[in-house]
Amino acid sequence: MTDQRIARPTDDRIDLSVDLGFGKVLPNPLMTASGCAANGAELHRFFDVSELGAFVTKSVMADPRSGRGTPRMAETPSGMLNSIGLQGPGIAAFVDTDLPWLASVGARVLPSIAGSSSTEFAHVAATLRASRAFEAVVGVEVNISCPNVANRGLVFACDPGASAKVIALVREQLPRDVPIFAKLSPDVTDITSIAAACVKAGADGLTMINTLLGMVIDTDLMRPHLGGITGGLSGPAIRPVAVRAIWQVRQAMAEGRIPVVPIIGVGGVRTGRDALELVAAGASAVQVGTATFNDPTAPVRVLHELTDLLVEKGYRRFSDVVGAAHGSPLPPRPVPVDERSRA
Amino acid sequence: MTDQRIARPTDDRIDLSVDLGFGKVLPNPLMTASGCAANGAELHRFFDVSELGAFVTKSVMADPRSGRGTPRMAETPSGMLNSIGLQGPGIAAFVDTDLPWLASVGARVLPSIAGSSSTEFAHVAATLRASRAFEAVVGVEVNISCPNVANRGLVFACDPGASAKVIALVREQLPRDVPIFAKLSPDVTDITSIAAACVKAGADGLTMINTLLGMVIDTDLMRPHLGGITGGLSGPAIRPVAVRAIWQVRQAMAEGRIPVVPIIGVGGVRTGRDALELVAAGASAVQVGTATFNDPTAPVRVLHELTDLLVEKGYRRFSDVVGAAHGSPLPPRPVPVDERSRA
Amino acid sequence: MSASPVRARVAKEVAEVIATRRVGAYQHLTLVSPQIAELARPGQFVALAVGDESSATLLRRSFSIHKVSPSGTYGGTVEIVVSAVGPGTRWIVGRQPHDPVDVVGPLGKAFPLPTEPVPCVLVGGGYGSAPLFWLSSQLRERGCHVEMVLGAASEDRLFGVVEARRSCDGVTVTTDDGSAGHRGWVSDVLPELIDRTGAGVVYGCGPMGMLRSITDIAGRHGAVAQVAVEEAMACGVGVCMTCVMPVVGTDGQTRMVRSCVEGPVFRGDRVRWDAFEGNHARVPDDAVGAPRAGGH
Amino acid sequence: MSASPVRARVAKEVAEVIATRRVGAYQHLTLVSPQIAELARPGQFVALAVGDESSATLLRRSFSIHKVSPSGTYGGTVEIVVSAVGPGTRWIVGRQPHDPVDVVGPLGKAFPLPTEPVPCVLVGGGYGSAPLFWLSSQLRERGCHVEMVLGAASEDRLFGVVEARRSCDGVTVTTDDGSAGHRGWVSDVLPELIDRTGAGVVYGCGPMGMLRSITDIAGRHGAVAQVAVEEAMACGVGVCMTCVMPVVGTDGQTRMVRSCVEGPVFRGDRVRWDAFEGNHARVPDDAVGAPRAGGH
Ligand SMILES: Cc1cc2nc3c(=O)[nH]c(=O)nc-3n(C[C@H](O)[C@H](O)[C@H](O)COP(=O)(O)OP(=O)(O)OC[C@H]3O[C@@H](n4cnc5c(N)ncnc54)[C@H](O)[C@@H]3O)c2cc1C
Ligand SMILES: Cc1cc2nc3c(=O)[nH]c(=O)nc-3n(C[C@H](O)[C@H](O)[C@H](O)COP(=O)(O)OP(=O)(O)OC[C@H]3O[C@@H](n4cnc5c(N)ncnc54)[C@H](O)[C@@H]3O)c2cc1C
Ligand SMILES: Cc1cc2nc3c(=O)[nH]c(=O)nc-3n(C[C@H](O)[C@H](O)[C@H](O)COP(=O)(O)O)c2cc1C
Ligand SMILES: Cc1cc2nc3c(=O)[nH]c(=O)nc-3n(C[C@H](O)[C@H](O)[C@H](O)COP(=O)(O)O)c2cc1C
Ligand code: FES
Ligand code: FES
Repeated sequence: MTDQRIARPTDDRIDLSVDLGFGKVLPNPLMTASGCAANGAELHRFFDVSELGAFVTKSVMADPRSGRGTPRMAETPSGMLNSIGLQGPGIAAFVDTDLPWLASVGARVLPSIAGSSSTEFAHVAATLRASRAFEAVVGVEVNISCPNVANRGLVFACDPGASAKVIALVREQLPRDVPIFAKLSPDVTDITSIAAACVKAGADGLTMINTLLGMVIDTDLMRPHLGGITGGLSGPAIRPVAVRAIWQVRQAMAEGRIPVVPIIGVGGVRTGRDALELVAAGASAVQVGTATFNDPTAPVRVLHELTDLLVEKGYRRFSDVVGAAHGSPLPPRPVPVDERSRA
Repeated sequence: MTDQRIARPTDDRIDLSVDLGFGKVLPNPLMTASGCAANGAELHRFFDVSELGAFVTKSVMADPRSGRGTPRMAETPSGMLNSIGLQGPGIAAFVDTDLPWLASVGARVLPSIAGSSSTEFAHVAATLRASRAFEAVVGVEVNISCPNVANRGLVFACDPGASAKVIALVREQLPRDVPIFAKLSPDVTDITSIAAACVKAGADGLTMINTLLGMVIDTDLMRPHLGGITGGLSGPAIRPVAVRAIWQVRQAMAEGRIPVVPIIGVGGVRTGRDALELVAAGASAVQVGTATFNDPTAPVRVLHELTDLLVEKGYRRFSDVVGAAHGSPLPPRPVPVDERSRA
Repeated sequence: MSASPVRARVAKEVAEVIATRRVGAYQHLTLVSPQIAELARPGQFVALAVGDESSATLLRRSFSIHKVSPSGTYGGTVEIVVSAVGPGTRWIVGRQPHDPVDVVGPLGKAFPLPTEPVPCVLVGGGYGSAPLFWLSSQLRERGCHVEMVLGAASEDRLFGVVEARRSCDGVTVTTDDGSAGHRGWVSDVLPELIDRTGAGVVYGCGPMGMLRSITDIAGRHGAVAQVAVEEAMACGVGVCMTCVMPVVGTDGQTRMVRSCVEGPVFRGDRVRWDAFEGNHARVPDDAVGAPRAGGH
Repeated sequence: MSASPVRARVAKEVAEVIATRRVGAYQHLTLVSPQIAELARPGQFVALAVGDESSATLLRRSFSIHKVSPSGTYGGTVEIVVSAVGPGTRWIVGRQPHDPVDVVGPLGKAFPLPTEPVPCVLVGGGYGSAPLFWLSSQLRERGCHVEMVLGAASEDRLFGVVEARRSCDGVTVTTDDGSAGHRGWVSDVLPELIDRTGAGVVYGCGPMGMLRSITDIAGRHGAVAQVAVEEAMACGVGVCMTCVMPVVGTDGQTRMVRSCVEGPVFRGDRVRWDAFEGNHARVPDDAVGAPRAGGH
């Protein structure tokens, strides 16, 4: 199957291509983050969404969902809290309208799917596979950071067993050459154990991190600010947590505790330099979420900033930079020592 | 035993006193955060440390410790990362020099103790108890967010069993009328289970939260920025996580899943309004940490701002505000509705 | 949220502040923003970034477009009227002439204009009047008789009384404290005004409580209400789903719709006012995809 | 970290910028800061807050005090010389006259002055020369013969060549690229200078690599080195333990000491230069409380 959507890298100064596995090669590592870019049409007014390595859609569930009441957001220092509650049109409308539109503009799509039970995840995956625009799909992101109704609402991604079950069921529904990415929550004692469970259950890659559970009190009204009481914390504030999670999982891969699979980094990326932090920690691709609310062109801007930064540093291949902070491969040439550095 | 250090509240517009239990009444709820105020002398140049409800000292271990190599800090959006590695003089020097000095200026002291094994914690507590300035101690904070050498360096606070063991041993070493506070880490899947284990093992209160595990990559050198690779994330960036943790534990207390004990809130407090968020979520006292680096007068400034805010809102007793966002007790009078609020 | 490929054009530009002046309790800013000035229609809004790259304030702030001049000496300008209520608006009112401000717009749907020259009443609460003068001119160009009601807590919080007299056929002022015009609320004077003018449409912009009562009164007096709402917005461009409100669609079904792209102007009688309480809005039980008992 | 109740006085004040001007690659700012101006001595530093309350940049930035004028027309002033290298310093160099800046100081220990009138050599690398002119005046008041060496990568990164000629008995300039003075490093000219002047003390301020070589050379040529170091600081006031360096105490033991309160000036031969590598410093194995194998 030759897929028109698998474009070749275009920057001739550096090879930015990213291999997601199974022949799915993206022209560059930049993506939108699920839930921070809707399903494409809105941002397409600001830039051509097919310029991105891939477009990640808002997590979609089986049925239409209204989401939570309002207020659904609160601004926090260098970040924000949201409690959308996975509002969406349901998978039928998604494959009918959103996916074909993304295909029509030439985007490579990484649909994000969600469920309140493992069978709901499987149903959503099966419907997706059966869709007429499925050829635009370069992989599927499985958002396991949502509440498991069968287990007192405990988030799937907080439990290795529940995570593995979802991943295994989704894996069964999708063609072997479509990689699936388990999207992990940072709100766990040991993220490497969840990562290991997902990979062992069939995840071809990992997306890290989803939001941190947080809360804001409205001190005028003296009650929780959000309609949903707690919400997800995102934005630059959480970047150090994302870098750490990526680093830990990549380290566990290096030590053989987790099979080696690509990591998609997400969390607090606002600039090319921020993206490079996640890449150097081990991410093969980078998503831009909350920063898009500050700057609707952020995903492409970050792509251009990252490209320029890597070219300036003398890299010729993006893949050489992935995980570079672990010591291998080493940066290609020494960094100029300025007045501030010692010795 | 009548203790000169247990001062009476001084603001006549509002009763700010806080009861830590066992007759230990603090004149107000503001404290320094461990490791963010050294042991008093440095900040005493900026304000009288006895003005605070209590002074929390840098976590002290059995022996002198050099801490980690440098760099030990990185600035992050609205926060910072640190990897000090519990540098300190050891408990003998602490009881010899630091504690007597704090006693001499009239401070009420909440020493923070740490250990790499539960027996080290017990030894530190025993040495503290035997000290000549022990009367200045209004309680002891047990920093269980440090690595347990016996358990592959896993942080005590990540494991209910290890946490309970430390607390039980420390509790045995200290007089019954000296409350002990377990300081919890937010880096766990379920903070209420750790809180429950600590209280059941004898903790008279809880301090929440310690730093989040994070990391920064130096993109000039393409390696981890900190000498210690990972570090603790603190500052306003993490406030929503602190508010959420306090809320969850307080809620578990309301539901009878954890015995009711006072909570000391810490995490990202920079202003009186920030402090009020933690209090409304359930904190009976508030510590100011990283904000002190921005403003060395921050702990007293926050006290004054909080006081003014509460007076303005019409409160007469600080204790009425604790946990108010849970719906009970209700704010004493309706808040003026301004143009922005919706009918 | 299903994708509709055809959407109004929108621009992101770094605008220069060329004038800023105090007007009562508000600050009136003029920004050189030629692309936005070119595209905008009354009822649309702009979203301004706050601070520089090292600002802790990530989210944009939204402001109704008060006026545009598509070609001035400096290039097209966009004017806004800002009430300083928090850190973001305080930063914005602190901008000086020549300072740059990052602006996205025009956003949202404009006020729909009647196809026939029907009489209209325009009601503005506080700075909510900002977009109405421009609307009034366009309505009068179409031959509509336009009367305006301006209401606020006190005189300093009224905006544009002089401009109203210039751009409308009649002006009524109300203040809660009686410091200007009638003492009371806009809802006290509105019924009589609709009846007297025979208004077919009542346009409103202001606090939610006011919009609700405008809707009620218009309905009872045979007019259609078109109201511009103000819901907390994280992105302003339709991608975050934070700004939703329960609104009844043409199929009679209630959905949580994005007020930034499907609003901010809604037909008043489509808004599920029953779901609002203080600054919270519930999801009505009969809304599409509403949580079911035992479900999500 | 044991508490020593007697400490130098320190102030926190909101200073007004009264002058700011470009000097080569640097910005020279004059701040009205009477309390700090009153208390400061050469070698001490000030810590400036960056941005307003909604700034994402929480930590203060440290700068050597270039000069103080305890009583000027505006009240006492403090001068600093800033190299814009990142967001914090960029914000500071962007301040305009009359802007307020929040300053804490004076911080740290000053350069110790000799009790006898011995010849001294002062070595400044880049903006590291900033505190040396003031030091020079005080040394000459005590009858010391003072010579200065200014070194930088290029001419625009030299600071104070003219001022040096005024305040010292001799001045030598070096640049890496030869754009001014001798082509080369300060370490190329220092040995001859110490020998010629018979210097008893070499004072240094600049990059760590330079301070290390000053220390080596001073030691080999019979002089004591007093160096002002620059270590990343979160608080500047002694409470956070981020700014530590391995330094040998009077008891011969190495400890990780806080450069903000026990420095920034250290006797060069007390600093454990062997522990530094790039911008990292290890804890030497023989340091007090160093991690043991199998321990922490
Ligand atoms: C479509 C629209 C048009 C508007 N037009 C105007 C106008 O013409 N003039 C004017 O002064 N104000 C207008 N507002 C309100 C203005 O956007 C808010 O007052 C402003 O965002 C508050 O920011 P702050 O940082 O000062 O306050 P804070 O309360 O600190 O803001 C915190 C967060 O809440 C959001 N927020 C708070 N209040 C509001 C609100 N009322 N509406 C939306 N978001 C809010 C902010 O965007 C921010 O993300 C409009 C809002 C919308 C949605
Ligand atoms: C005692 C002392 C005296 C100093 N005197 C001067 C002076 O006179 N003129 C001058 O231009 N600079 C001086 N510096 C260096 C100056 O403090 C840094 O260049 C500045 O903090 C960098 O901030 P930034 O936001 O621009 O850069 P960034 O690199 O973005 O800063 C990020 C973080 O690292 C810290 N940091 C980065 N570089 C340094 C450094 N070299 N030293 C200390 N902290 C650093 C910052 O404080 C901040 O917390 C001095 C530093 C110290 C410790
Ligand atoms: C408003 C909002 C909605 C989100 N919705 C989803 C979602 O539907 N599915 C998902 O996997 N993650 C969702 N996320 C999480 C983001 O995809 C991302 O993992 C997180 O925000 C961290 O990245 P950031 O800091 O760049 O935003 C959402 C985040 C925000 C802010
Ligand atoms: C530099 C630094 C050192 C710290 N050292 C300790 C410590 O020794 N013991 C401890 O319990 N917490 C320590 N903490 C954590 C703080 O006490 C506090 O829990 C955390 O920083 C969150 O609060 P904040 O956001 O107000 O700083 C340290 C924090 C910082 C920033
Ligand atoms: S504000 Fe983001 S969708 Fe409306
Ligand atoms: S900078 Fe905080 S102790 Fe030195």
